[in-house]
Amino acid sequence: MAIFLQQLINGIAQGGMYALIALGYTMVYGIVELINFAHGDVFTLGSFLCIAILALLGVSASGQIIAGWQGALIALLVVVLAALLCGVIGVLIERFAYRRLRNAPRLAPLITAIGVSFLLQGVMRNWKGPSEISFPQFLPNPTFAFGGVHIDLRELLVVIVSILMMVALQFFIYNTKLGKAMRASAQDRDAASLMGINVNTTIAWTFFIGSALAGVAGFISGMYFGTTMFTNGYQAGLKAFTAAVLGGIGNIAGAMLGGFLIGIVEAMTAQYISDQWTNVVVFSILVLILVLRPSGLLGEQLPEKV
Amino acid sequence: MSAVLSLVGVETFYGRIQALRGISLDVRAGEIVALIGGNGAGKTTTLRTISGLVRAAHGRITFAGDDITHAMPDQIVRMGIVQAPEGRRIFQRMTVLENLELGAYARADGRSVRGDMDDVFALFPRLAERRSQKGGTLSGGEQQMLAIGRALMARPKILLLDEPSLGLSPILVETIFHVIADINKRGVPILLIEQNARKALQVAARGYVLETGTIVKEGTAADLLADDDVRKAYLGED
Amino acid sequence: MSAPLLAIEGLTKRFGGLTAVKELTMHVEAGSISSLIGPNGAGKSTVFNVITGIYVPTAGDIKLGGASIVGRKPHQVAAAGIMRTFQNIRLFAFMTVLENVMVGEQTRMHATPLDSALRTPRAQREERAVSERALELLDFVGLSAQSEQWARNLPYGMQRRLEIARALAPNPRVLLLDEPAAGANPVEKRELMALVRAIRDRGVTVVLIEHDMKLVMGISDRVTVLDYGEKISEGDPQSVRRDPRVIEAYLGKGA
Amino acid sequence: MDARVRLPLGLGEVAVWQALGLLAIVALFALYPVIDRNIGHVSAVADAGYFLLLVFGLNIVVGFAGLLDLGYAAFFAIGAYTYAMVASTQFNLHLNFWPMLIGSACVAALFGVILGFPTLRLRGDYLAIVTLGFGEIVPQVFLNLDKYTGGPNGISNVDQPVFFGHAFGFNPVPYYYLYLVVALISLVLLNNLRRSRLGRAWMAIREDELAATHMGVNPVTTKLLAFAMGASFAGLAGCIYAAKLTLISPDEFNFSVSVTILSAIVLGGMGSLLGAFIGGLLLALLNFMVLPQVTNWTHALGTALHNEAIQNADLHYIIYGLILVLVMLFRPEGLISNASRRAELHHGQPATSAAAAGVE
Amino acid sequence: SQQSSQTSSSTSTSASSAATSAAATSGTTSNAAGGTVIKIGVDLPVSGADASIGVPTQYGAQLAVKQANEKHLVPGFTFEADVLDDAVNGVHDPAQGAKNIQSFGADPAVLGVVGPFNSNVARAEIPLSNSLQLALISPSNTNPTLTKGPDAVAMRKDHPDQIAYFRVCTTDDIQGPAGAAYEYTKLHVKNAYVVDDNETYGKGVADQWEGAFKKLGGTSLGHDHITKGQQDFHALLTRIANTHPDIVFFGGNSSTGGGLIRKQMPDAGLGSVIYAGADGISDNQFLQDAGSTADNVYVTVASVNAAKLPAAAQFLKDYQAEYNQPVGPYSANAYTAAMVMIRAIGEAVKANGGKAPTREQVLAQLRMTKDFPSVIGTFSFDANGDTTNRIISIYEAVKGKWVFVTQQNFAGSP
Ligand SMILES: Nc1ncnc2c1ncn2[C@@H]1O[C@H](COP(=O)(O)OP(=O)(O)OP(=O)(O)O)[C@@H](O)[C@H]1O
Ligand SMILES: Nc1ncnc2c1ncn2[C@@H]1O[C@H](COP(=O)(O)OP(=O)(O)OP(=O)(O)O)[C@@H](O)[C@H]1O
Ligand SMILES: [Mg+2]
Ligand SMILES: [Mg+2]
Repeated sequence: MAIFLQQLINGIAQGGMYALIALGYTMVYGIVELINFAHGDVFTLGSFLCIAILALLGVSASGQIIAGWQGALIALLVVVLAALLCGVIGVLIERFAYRRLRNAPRLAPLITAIGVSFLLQGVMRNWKGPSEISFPQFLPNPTFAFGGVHIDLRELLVVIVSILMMVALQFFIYNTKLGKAMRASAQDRDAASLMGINVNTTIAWTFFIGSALAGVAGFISGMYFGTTMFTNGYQAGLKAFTAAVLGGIGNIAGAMLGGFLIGIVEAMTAQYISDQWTNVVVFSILVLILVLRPSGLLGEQLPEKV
Repeated sequence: MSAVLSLVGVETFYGRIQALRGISLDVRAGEIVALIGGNGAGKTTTLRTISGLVRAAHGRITFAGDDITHAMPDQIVRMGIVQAPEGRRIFQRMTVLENLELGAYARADGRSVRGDMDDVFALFPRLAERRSQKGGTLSGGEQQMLAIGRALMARPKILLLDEPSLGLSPILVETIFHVIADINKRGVPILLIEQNARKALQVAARGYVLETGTIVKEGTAADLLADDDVRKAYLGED
Repeated sequence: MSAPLLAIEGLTKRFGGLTAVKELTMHVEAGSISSLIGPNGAGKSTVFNVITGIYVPTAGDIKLGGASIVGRKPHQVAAAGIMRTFQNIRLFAFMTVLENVMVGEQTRMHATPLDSALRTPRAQREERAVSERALELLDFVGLSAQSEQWARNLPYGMQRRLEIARALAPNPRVLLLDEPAAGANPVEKRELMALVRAIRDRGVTVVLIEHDMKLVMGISDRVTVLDYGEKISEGDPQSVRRDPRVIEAYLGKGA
Repeated sequence: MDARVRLPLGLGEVAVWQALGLLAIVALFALYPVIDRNIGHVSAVADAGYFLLLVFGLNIVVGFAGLLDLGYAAFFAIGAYTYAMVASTQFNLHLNFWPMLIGSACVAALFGVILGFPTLRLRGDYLAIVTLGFGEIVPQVFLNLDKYTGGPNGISNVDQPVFFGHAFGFNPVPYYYLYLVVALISLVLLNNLRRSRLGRAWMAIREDELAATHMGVNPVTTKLLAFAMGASFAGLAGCIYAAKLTLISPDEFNFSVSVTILSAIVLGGMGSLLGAFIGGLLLALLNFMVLPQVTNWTHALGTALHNEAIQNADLHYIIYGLILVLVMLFRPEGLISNASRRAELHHGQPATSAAAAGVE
Repeated sequence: SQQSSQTSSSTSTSASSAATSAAATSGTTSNAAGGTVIKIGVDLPVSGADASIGVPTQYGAQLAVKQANEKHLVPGFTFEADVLDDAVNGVHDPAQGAKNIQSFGADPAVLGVVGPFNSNVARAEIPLSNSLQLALISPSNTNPTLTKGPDAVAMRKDHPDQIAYFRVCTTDDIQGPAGAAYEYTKLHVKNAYVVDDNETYGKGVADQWEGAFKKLGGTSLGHDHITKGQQDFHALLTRIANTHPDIVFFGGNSSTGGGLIRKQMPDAGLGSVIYAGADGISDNQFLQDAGSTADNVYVTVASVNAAKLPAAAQFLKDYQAEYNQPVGPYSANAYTAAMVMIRAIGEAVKANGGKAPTREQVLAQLRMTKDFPSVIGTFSFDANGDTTNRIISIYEAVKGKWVFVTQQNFAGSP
């Protein structure tokens, strides 16, 4: 039982990671119906930027621990800066790589997204080299044990941040004017502009928020794993994207649910089957769920009305 | 009376296809202007050009003295030029209520939105019954009502209507034309596109006839109703 | 009286709590033009959607030539001989006008994928026959000059006619037209009336949803009126037009 | 400019300049191994052959039928493993190459149907993600079932073809001509298909599935045929690939392979056969010949200049990414496409928003 | 290389036509090259993620070529390193490797190739190099099946008796058991959990280690394979922790998770458990990734302790001076591979009366390599093309550094 609970915690922590990235995916997808393949790389870039910002602040990978409010302050500063930078980068990507293609055939922006993904990977590769790079572990990481089960601060952080982000995003999309503008732009851009919505600005905001979330995820992931690498965004992005689809693309809570589900399935597979089958099991469950619910777990299924 | 909205020599292209070949028209304060013409004449394109959804390649569009030729669609809406577009274009995955709320998106006065919504429901009781149904599952006519209601929610300074009676039952067609007259009585000028040219010219003060991107006739509604060519081509009389 | 070609018996369709169609019974005689009218949201399109297999009826039966077609998939309904047009035009936008019509002939064709890939003489013969017939149909609806254009580039009125040609392609027994005259001006409406009559004269039974009373009254052999999903009146155009319930719910005093 | 010629084999009508270009290209292809005596280059160009077959196959699924498949490499893997398992020391079966060419195509097609089945109800990007899932599952299964597939080692010593007593060996030239012949035959068959009953059914499904079914198109068989036929090309490609390399291993069939094939289709022009051909060829040459050189050049340059930054630079990803982005930005409809479509795409708003999507 | 074309075309195998078409151009090429340039092909993954290990390896080979020229090791000839990348889209690719060998084969000036790095690339290249009779010396392939057993024989089907593939590092059937023996007997661990990266090398060495460990009397509590690209090992480690091992053995590379697993072990309560691996994690990358957890870690390296050889010290200095960075784990091997190649070419030139030798002549010399003194120790090639230098060194990670523990010579073992 303890082992099951422990794996559940492992799964939820890893799932929270996926969920955080998935939120950005689902957000962008929900608004522009684009599988933003570059999103995973923006996430990795977020980690890279955090490392650079920490270096500027004099925090290096040497393993020094900065406890108390100072550590918290630094963490906050780094997260905010990384989120802002990633947000801006997201906006730039949209402006230069996607905007021109809004009315192009659907697959054209998909291919530019893949191109941008390669481009970002190339930039990161040349910036920090081709191997794993260390992420400074400057926060203390106390462990809390309950019975045979333990959870540490980093794991708590992942879960709490991802849930907070989801709630905030959900509130934002459904209860603010900009959120409504986003949903309207998602469904019919021309009609949205006829409502007085500035579609370009709205989409730019979407990318800003989605990419800023990737920046936050980049920080959390760096703290959690302690390393990062220029190709990390690929695998993480893939899983996050799967999470988003599993939950129902465009659905914020769904992305969250999908992320946790995948994380838990991975952990349970590693425990009760074998680590090498995790991807097979995850994707098989994905297929199964989509066969039963073609619009994902929480995705709304609009009946065809003709 | 001076023109509120005026188009001078407007030309619009879709790629290499020229849809408008130099359109000049005016809508003056407080009047209903009908725009009639056959399929593909360029009526819709004219409205899309005014709203900034497509760009005029040549010519000038002014509203209340301001040049809006190069303004963005959302700016144009904020100035009070509101359109109920062809094909309804309602937000499919949003409820009737949300659609109406979005109609009021550009309005600064948030307070009176509720009241206006009640007015719309009074106009189209059917919408009230369907208020939390998703737009995409409404019947064709219900969607049309929603599109018009949504435009009214913006409290337009000028209203552009693209075939508002399309797909409506005979009773509702009557209602719609009453609504159009009502709105106009409150001082809102209206540019109206209708296939039902007779009805349109009956409520309108003036009209323009569009053929293949050019205005071939203009005049008072009464003159046009009496015009032989118009009667033959658009009123279906022999 | 001969058995009706298309018989709708006690049809009910509910969407969640909403009953869109309620115990509708409607018989369509072979070779007739029938109209289905009623206020917006009365359930007319829903009836078409149930007939063509988009929705499974909540209750009731639909028979074509005596055989029930309930539960069949849309393509099976098409193969059985019922074709339709859509209230919101649904053409194959990036296919040519001719190809659009040729898609309509799917159910009449026999070429196997292997025939097609190898262009066997049989496949070539069939292909030629089908395209000739498609051209003939385009000529029939007055679109032969546009046959090589992309469907999406046609003006609205032509798109409507193309939809009709496409639906006629397999020589259906029944043609369902959902508001074919929407967006047409009076002149075009008159042309459309002539077209619908000509279709009937080709031996196709027509069921029409339409809000234009002049058109409906002008060409229908029989009119059925729905309101809130229920049949409130039925009969020849004259009697329906005078039915006070119809006037109140649908036509209005002005009509 | 406007003069047009009718091509043989039912390939349709093209402008004179296009026909001349085509002729020159065909001649170039026929003579290439004679012109370029570098066996490595010939080998790379021959490998463009398997890539082209993959592009043709995926073009059926994505270009013709509009089903976005992000895991197409799975069928390539299935084709390659099929041949490698029955024509090597793995089970000591050593079946003959030529019947297995068809055999691999059939096995892949069968899997096309099996994997296509669960996707039938799925729309748009849900379909994409499920296929992507298959693309992840299949190589992983080959990797994990090491008793049958050699696991991470893959299967080596795959038999090479013998043509009327003439062994292909490691010489890329016969493979080159084999690919050329298969590709040309495919091109003709595909062109026939595209303008047939089935081809129109695919396109109708692509444009509007609901309307298509009401016109009598059976969505199930139509889609499954697209998956099966698309997969069969991957099976062919996999079989020749395994024979030419004499080795297969599970990591050659990853997502980036699927993505590269897809990019080639979109780059060339969705749904256009000529586009698929050109896009496939260009991307294959870029990936197999040009980009592998780029790294060497930068390294050499850096070493020559004693500049560590240049020496350690890796422009591979950057160049590849830029090419994808720029081509799409300036030719969103692909290199080869219908002129009328291009005009609209750059300007007007589509009449219905769904119509804008190549894939719904 | 005139003669090279003759011998090539005289081979009656299936490769003959390939070789012939290459030979047809060889006359002009070799004249244009002046007959004095001899190329040594270098085939390694030098882009993408593999570059971190591929590029320093490439530099090792290039340094050898440079020094050979400076020292005029083969009078009358200058050497050139011709580098080809075998990575496609950033991942080492067997097909690309095969193409590269064919490219080298078509260039008559290329008399031998240093490479490849990865075992699956080797599988694609060995049959080709054998068919073309073009010498191939790998700096890093340790998978035993490449040279031994039925698989290896099948790969040499064109010239079964004429070995063309060599390697300067010993094989995992030596390395794995050597590590197992050390850890079992010296570290007194009895219960092991084995993890590998499910790649040719990683799984191979893990299997060898596990087999030997069990033979010695140890218990294997489990053997898991991780998934490519995996970053989170908490679930796996929780499962491992539940079996209470004394040692976790990892078969794989730092780039496939070697350091990350170690780093996450304390999270699962495995912080004090011994961690062991082979040469794949014997690099600085591992130390960096594992950070403060890089303690209690033991690795085997399939070569002598370079610090004990004066030649090696000089090599390290030269490398640092030339490339301004520390050597990679396989730089010295690549350097050695190129040097042994150059030596063989030199001998072949001598045997050929000062004229450029054929590839066969170079191969003949390589097969005869005996007691070659190199920066990784003195070695010969055995009948399979394997090095006789079967010295395994054991290193321990101490305070962020690899510290040499011991070394053992397995010469004479099978
Ligand atoms: N997105 C587009 N791309 C290309 N051509 C277009 C586009 N939209 C409209 N057109 C063309 O422009 C011309 C004018 O079309 P428009 O829609 O303005 O006509 P309309 O008068 O509104 O016709 P209708 O009565 O059918 O609504 C037509 O020839 C039409 O085919
Ligand atoms: N899929 C659905 N889900 C929920 N409600 C639906 C659905 N389809 C139709 N309805 C509702 O059922 C009722 C009947 O719709 P239907 O489209 O059949 O009307 P109609 O008679 O064709 O009207 P119109 O003349 O306006 O086209 C409407 O009130 C509509 O909102
Ligand atoms: Mg219009
Ligand atoms: Mg309807």
